[in-house]
Amino acid sequence: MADTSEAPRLTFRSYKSDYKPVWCPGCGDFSVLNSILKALTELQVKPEDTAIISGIGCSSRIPAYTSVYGFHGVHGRALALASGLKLARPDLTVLATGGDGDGFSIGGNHFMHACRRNVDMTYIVMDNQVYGMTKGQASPTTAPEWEGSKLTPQGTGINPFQPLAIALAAGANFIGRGFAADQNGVAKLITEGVRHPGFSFIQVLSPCVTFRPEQRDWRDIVRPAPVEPTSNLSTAGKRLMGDDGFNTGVLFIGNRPSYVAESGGGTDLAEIEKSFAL
Amino acid sequence: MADTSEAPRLTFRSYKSDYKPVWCPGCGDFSVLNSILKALTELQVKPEDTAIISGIGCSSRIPAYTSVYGFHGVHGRALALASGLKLARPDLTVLATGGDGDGFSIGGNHFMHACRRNVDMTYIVMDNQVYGMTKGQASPTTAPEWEGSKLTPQGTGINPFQPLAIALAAGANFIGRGFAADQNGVAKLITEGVRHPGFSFIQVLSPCVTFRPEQRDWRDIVRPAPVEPTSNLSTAGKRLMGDDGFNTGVLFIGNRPSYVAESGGGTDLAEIEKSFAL
Amino acid sequence: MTKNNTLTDTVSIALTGSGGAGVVTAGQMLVQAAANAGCYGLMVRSSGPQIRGGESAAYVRLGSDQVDNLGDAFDIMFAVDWLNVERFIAEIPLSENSLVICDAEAGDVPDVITATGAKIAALPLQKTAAETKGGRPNMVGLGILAALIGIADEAVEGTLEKVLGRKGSEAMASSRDCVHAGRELARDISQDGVTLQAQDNDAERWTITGNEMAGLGALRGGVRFVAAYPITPATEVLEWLAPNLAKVGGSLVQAEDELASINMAIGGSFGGIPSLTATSGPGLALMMESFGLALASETPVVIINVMRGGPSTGIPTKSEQSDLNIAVYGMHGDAPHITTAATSVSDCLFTTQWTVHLAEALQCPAIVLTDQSLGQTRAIVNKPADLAFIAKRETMAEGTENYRRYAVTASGVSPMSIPGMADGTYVADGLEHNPRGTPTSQAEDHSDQLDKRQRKLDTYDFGDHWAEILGDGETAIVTWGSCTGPAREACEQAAADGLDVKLISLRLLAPAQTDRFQEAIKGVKRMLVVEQTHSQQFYKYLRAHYDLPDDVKVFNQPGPLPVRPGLVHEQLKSWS
Amino acid sequence: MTKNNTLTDTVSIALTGSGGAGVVTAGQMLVQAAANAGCYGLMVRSSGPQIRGGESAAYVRLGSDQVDNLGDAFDIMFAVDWLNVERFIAEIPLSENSLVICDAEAGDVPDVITATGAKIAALPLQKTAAETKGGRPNMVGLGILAALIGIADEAVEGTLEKVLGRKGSEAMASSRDCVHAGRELARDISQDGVTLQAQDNDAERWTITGNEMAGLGALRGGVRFVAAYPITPATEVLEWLAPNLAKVGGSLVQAEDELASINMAIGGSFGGIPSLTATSGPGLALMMESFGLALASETPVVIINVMRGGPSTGIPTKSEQSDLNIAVYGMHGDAPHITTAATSVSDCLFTTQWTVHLAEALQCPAIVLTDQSLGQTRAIVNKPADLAFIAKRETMAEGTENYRRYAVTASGVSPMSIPGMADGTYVADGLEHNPRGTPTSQAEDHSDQLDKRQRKLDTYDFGDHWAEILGDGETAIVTWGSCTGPAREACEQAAADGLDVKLISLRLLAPAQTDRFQEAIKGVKRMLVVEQTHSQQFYKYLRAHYDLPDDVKVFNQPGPLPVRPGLVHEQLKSWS
Ligand SMILES: Cc1ncc(C[n+]2csc(CCOP(=O)(O)OP(=O)(O)O)c2C)c(N)n1
Ligand SMILES: Cc1ncc(C[n+]2csc(CCOP(=O)(O)OP(=O)(O)O)c2C)c(N)n1
Ligand code: SF4
Ligand code: SF4
Ligand SMILES: [Mg+2]
Ligand SMILES: [Mg+2]
Repeated sequence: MADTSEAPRLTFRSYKSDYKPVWCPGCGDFSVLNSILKALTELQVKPEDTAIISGIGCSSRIPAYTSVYGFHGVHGRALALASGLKLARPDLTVLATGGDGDGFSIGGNHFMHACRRNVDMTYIVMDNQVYGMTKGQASPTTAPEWEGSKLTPQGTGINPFQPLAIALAAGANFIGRGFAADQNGVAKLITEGVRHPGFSFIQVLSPCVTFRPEQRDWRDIVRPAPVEPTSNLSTAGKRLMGDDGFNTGVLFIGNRPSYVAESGGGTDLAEIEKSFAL
Repeated sequence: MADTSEAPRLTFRSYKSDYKPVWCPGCGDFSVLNSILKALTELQVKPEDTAIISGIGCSSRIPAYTSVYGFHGVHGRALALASGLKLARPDLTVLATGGDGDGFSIGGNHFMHACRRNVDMTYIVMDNQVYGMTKGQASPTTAPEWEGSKLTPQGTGINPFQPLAIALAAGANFIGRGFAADQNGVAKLITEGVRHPGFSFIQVLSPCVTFRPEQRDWRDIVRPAPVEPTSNLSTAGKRLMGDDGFNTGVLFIGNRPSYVAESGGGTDLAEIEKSFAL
Repeated sequence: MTKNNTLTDTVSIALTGSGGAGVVTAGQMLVQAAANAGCYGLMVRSSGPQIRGGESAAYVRLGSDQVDNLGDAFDIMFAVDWLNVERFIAEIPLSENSLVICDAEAGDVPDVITATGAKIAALPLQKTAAETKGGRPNMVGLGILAALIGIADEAVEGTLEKVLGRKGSEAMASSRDCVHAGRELARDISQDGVTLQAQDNDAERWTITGNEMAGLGALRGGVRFVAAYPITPATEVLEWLAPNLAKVGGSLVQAEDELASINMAIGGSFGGIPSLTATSGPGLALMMESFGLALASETPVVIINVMRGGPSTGIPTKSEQSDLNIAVYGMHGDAPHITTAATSVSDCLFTTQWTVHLAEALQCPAIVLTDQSLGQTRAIVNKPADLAFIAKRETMAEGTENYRRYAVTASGVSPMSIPGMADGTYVADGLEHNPRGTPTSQAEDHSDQLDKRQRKLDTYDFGDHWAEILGDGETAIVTWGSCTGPAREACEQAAADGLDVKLISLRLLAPAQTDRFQEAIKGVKRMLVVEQTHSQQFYKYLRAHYDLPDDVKVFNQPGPLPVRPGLVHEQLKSWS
Repeated sequence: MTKNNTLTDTVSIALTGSGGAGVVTAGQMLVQAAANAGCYGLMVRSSGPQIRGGESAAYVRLGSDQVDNLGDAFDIMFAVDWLNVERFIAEIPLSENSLVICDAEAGDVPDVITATGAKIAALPLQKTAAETKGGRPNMVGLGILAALIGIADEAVEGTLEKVLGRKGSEAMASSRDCVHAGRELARDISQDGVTLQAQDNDAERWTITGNEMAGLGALRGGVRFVAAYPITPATEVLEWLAPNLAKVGGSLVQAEDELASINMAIGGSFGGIPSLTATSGPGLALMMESFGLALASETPVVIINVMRGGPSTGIPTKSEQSDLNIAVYGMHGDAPHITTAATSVSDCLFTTQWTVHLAEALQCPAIVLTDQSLGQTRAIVNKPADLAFIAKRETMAEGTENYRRYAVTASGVSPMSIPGMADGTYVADGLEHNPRGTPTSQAEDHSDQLDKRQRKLDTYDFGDHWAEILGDGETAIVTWGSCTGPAREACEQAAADGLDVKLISLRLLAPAQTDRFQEAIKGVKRMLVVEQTHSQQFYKYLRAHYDLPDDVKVFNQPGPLPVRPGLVHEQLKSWS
């Protein structure tokens, strides 16, 4: 993260762009956008030293609504793009954002390997248990009995993906869950995630009011996790394997050092070329 | 699995082909091949009702050394191929096989989703913590300090992938680990895996004597897991998150029903076409 | 392509409005009502960037015979309001011959509209609707439009009943009242040449989209296993297939991504079940590695690729023909395979069914190209005839000894064994292999298998279906896919000028049909190539595989605007 | 391509043997010894299906000037034993002019060998080796071969020291003894026209493979970030780059798959660091979707694609030119981009470096095509000159107001801002966008951006590097990549017959250089197209983009056998 000590204090508006989101009125992603902007304000990173990388989906539209650098990539590849950026430019603050389809279905492999690789960046998934952008198909986190998609008219019949348990098993260094409507809570999670070294993963339950209107009821179900964050893998494993998906807060804090690409420098190319001489 | 009650008893040789493996002398995969053939003999499935599907790698060459149907697919996609086959042809006994690179690196997403989807098939990974076929690069399960690959001359610096913990978090219905040299033990695991409904995952520690000669020492380290198999997710989660990778045996047995594709049948196409009439 | 109708007797109507204004509903009802009156028609929808809501537009074209494409200009534009109308205006060609109907209270008519010189009829739409409880201006519009184009009340009534029947009598009543009020308003305005002739029509007619046609073609062709990942504008193929596959004993699986879906389909096909997936550009790109696996392992599989604007994520909701290159050339290695293209909404059925047949007969993967404009257009068409093309794979004879899966045969096709067949076990392989399927890197094996995979396609008789050929003349249009409709209409326009133009629309893009093509252009002196790409992909494809006459002109236009018949006609006119 | 040497003064030697026989080591030492004697040469290795061990072969060609390719036949074959020699024999053309040296006790000379009519010299190889403690027949062979071709003892000694020095004096001593014993054995045999002239050679010479050349080209061009996934035969590019990137302050990351590696490289490049990945056919196929992202978002990135036999997994260890199609056409949507091809082992450096420069200058993704035969051949070459091509991206001027990342400029290139630059923040997007980068589906924006992306390539001056052009004449060979060497040698053979042949080898495949090509073939009446594919991909590519003379012949041969100069020469001879 770049040093920002001498700069004048940046405000919420410094991080916001003037584009009007394409989202449906009431979409949870509006709140998540606000939380990201609040977190950046709290972090006081310079917009030009910050980048938000996303894939494809309603939620993946977020970069354009901020005033930092952004990359709206292709479906499922946000974490690979973000990893490349952070590895090549370790001085930047890098966030990745996207949806449950983007991150856990087509992007599932990068998710696991990003957790494992532990590059110092923060990944925020707006989980609405549906493919919003393509008009309402089941995602990996969709409950097996949900019959709202024409592709799976009898429900998927498949156990939902457990992002936090996978993140833990894969080696993420910071794992949290928030609820979109709790903008300050989510902002705090993001702030902590960015400050924590290594790969931070934050699942935000973010209702899709159009294809999953029943998700409005989430506000009655979510609760702060009744236990303190742990840094013990076995304890966290036990907890997250039994989790019902509605405990919010920081759920695991690891202490692995961030991965940094090998890069010594200082050698002249001509020196290197000598190895080819007869 | 097809009914085999009236057939004469099939022998080990009934499942073996006459091709000479391309493997290096001493490769653990020879033993795994034997274990698979033993398991098939024990299961008495007809060769023509059985299929082994693999990706690319030394270990993925296995199908050709058996006499059942096989598909040597492309790198990383064995589980998708196998899932399609089993979903379209639920009457067949389907095994998928491959290596740690094939299954956990390029194929990692299908691994997670196959665990989750829980189609009734058995996946055997010959884990040698290296890319054998491409002459010795680090795989996801390679220890971070291994310096044997020119691509990662200082070691990968990355925490190894925990296949069993991931399988559990992703929803596999049967999880076991064996050691190649213990041919009967592995055969038993495979037999049980095939008999257990849903997606069974068996990691076999299978030394690469060429690029990881030190893996010969595994025989001194592996041990039967000191605890009974559990079907409790939280217990298994705690156990597998703390596992050192050398406990063998059945480590988790779930009770989720297998996924079967929706397929009623019986309607005439002409009937369906009526819905288009004005 | 459908019956050769003369398209002078069509009416084109654009309906626009903000989200919730119901212009799409009104448009659909208008088409339905025209169908009830014995006519044909189609509707294309267009919407803004919003996921839900936001402004939208419906483009309707009605006719006394089948309509394959939008026309040159709109006879009538009906605007409930002016919200973001500039987003659509490029899609709505108007002229001084057009009539624009708008709400008298919707504010100033935008400059982009007045600039066209169209007649403006500002009517009290909202006000009239407000007079009925629950009344809505879109239904007033439906009444106005029905009156202007001469659709009788019963035809509209029938539609209201069909669409709103379930919603209860109150909704019915208020809509009916609005429609009648609209008819009254229409008395004060008129528009020339838009009266549709109601017909006695005994033909069984369907209302169906191109995507549904493709799904049905797959089903008719024998596909019983589908694995896919949602993507605009292909999702509706899958949405139609999911429940209907189950009804006929097949199944559809939603995969985790396109890498999985193509491999699942290959797995299903290896199991003997004709299998398919559907996608669009980005998904097709992800499938190409494994398409090669199907090709090398000779496992049939069909990909329906519904093209959208590219490159990259591009313009997901709009049409373009720019996936031609990847569909014909996008594989690594020498990769003879099948690529076909549907020439109209109806032809999505024929082409898909035929392609399933070809893939199975040749044990070869195939790509069917359609596009957003075919796939998402809803049309009134005659019920398509039953076709003889069904999946039929040459399988191993029972009792075969010493079975060789990749035997080098004269036709190039080797009988395939299917799991369950005794004595037929083999390992399908994407590594180069010998006839038994054992991996090899020997030159002889490689060339034997390369030859055989090529020979399958070279020696097969694709018959007349390789292209749609209409008319005759020294001038020819060569085109493909959704440009076929506009090109055909351009030929008719040219015929009216006295110029005979031959139309050749390629349905089979790969393998190239060199002899047939050269035969088809015998006597052709001037050739106009028509395509919807920016980089002239089709023209370059033609150059690569066929000898073209010296005088070739290319009319290429990228998406998102449809290729208009008149623009093609201009090219013909300006030739010399 | 290197200096135009006359290749009559070269010697070709094949060494074969079972695993562990050390023929590859002996071959390498032979090349090294020849280099010590002031000569040039190259070695290609070939091995059986086994991962380790198994039989293998080394093909050596030595000369007094740089050698770019294998020749028509082998002057000498040295066989330690006959294990699976039939696997290699198609790769080892022998004639009655060849000399085959084998072990007198290795059993009957195989029919495939005797059938060639070659002279056989059965010598006591094993026996001689056994006379020395630790002695091995491959070193005896080294001695025989050095003697036959006239390499002095000091040159061989130097090599032994360099290679075996570390292994201690015992290994040195026994090898030296075997070599000397070999020299003694050689007294009894002889072979005409194989004496290499030792040279005083002051040029700084390198021993290097094409893959290392490509890696060095990337480094010289300014690449400082690489993400990749191992794949044969591209891995050595990465293996060379990993430690050396770190030395110059860059880095290499092993990604989880090719989807990740291309995206990581794009991410690095977005961060302002010239970035690259390397792969082969299957991996390239997986990268194509995201290649389109780089293209649409105008983020430079370079893929080195080392071609192998296809389709699908194909023949991973053998060479072919069959990824031409996917490299030029394999993207969905209209996708103007850069594709280049290296024409020789040495040229892997030039072409890679130039391509990095082009990608950065044009903010456009690029594919460099090399192949297994260039990449894995180790050659003695003159040290390549330093080139002016370094990565230089046009970046946003400081203090720019109202920055528009995708501004529509005359050149098509828009200044790029790099994270860290204030006032330059923007969102790179693969959705179609307006100049600011905001997603749009408007026709005007789409065509503006399509035009601009095409214009970058159309207006850029690629200079003379688009092709290697040699000689003149009414007959021309048009070729590319690793066929260049054999084609050049064929021209020389034709020249000896009195036929002047112009050689045109394309280094820039996309964008097509129409004017330059037409200029280059002015006066050419007969054209021979030479390529290593089964489906004439290069010929079809040429047809698509260029006007060819009426008299065109195509010599295409799929892998795995190399294209031999003599076969090309035959084509020239048989013309009329
Ligand atoms: C390769 C590819 N496949 C499919 C798509 C179509 N697609 C776009 S967004 C999306 C799913 C989005 O779901 P999610 O990530 O949950 O985001 P949401 O819209 O729900 O926020 C899909 C399948 C695509 N753009 N690219
Ligand atoms: C798309 C693609 N990328 C890369 C490769 C190259 N490749 C072949 S096998 C392999 C790794 C094999 O490792 P693993 O699965 O562990 O098998 P092992 O050889 O160790 O048994 C790789 C990277 C390929 N064939 N295809
Ligand atoms: S469809 Fe759902 S996720 Fe997408 S913008 Fe609308 S409410 Fe949000
Ligand atoms: S390289 Fe390793 S994994 Fe491959 S065959 Fe040899 S020992 Fe086995
Ligand atoms: Mg979602
Ligand atoms: Mg391995």
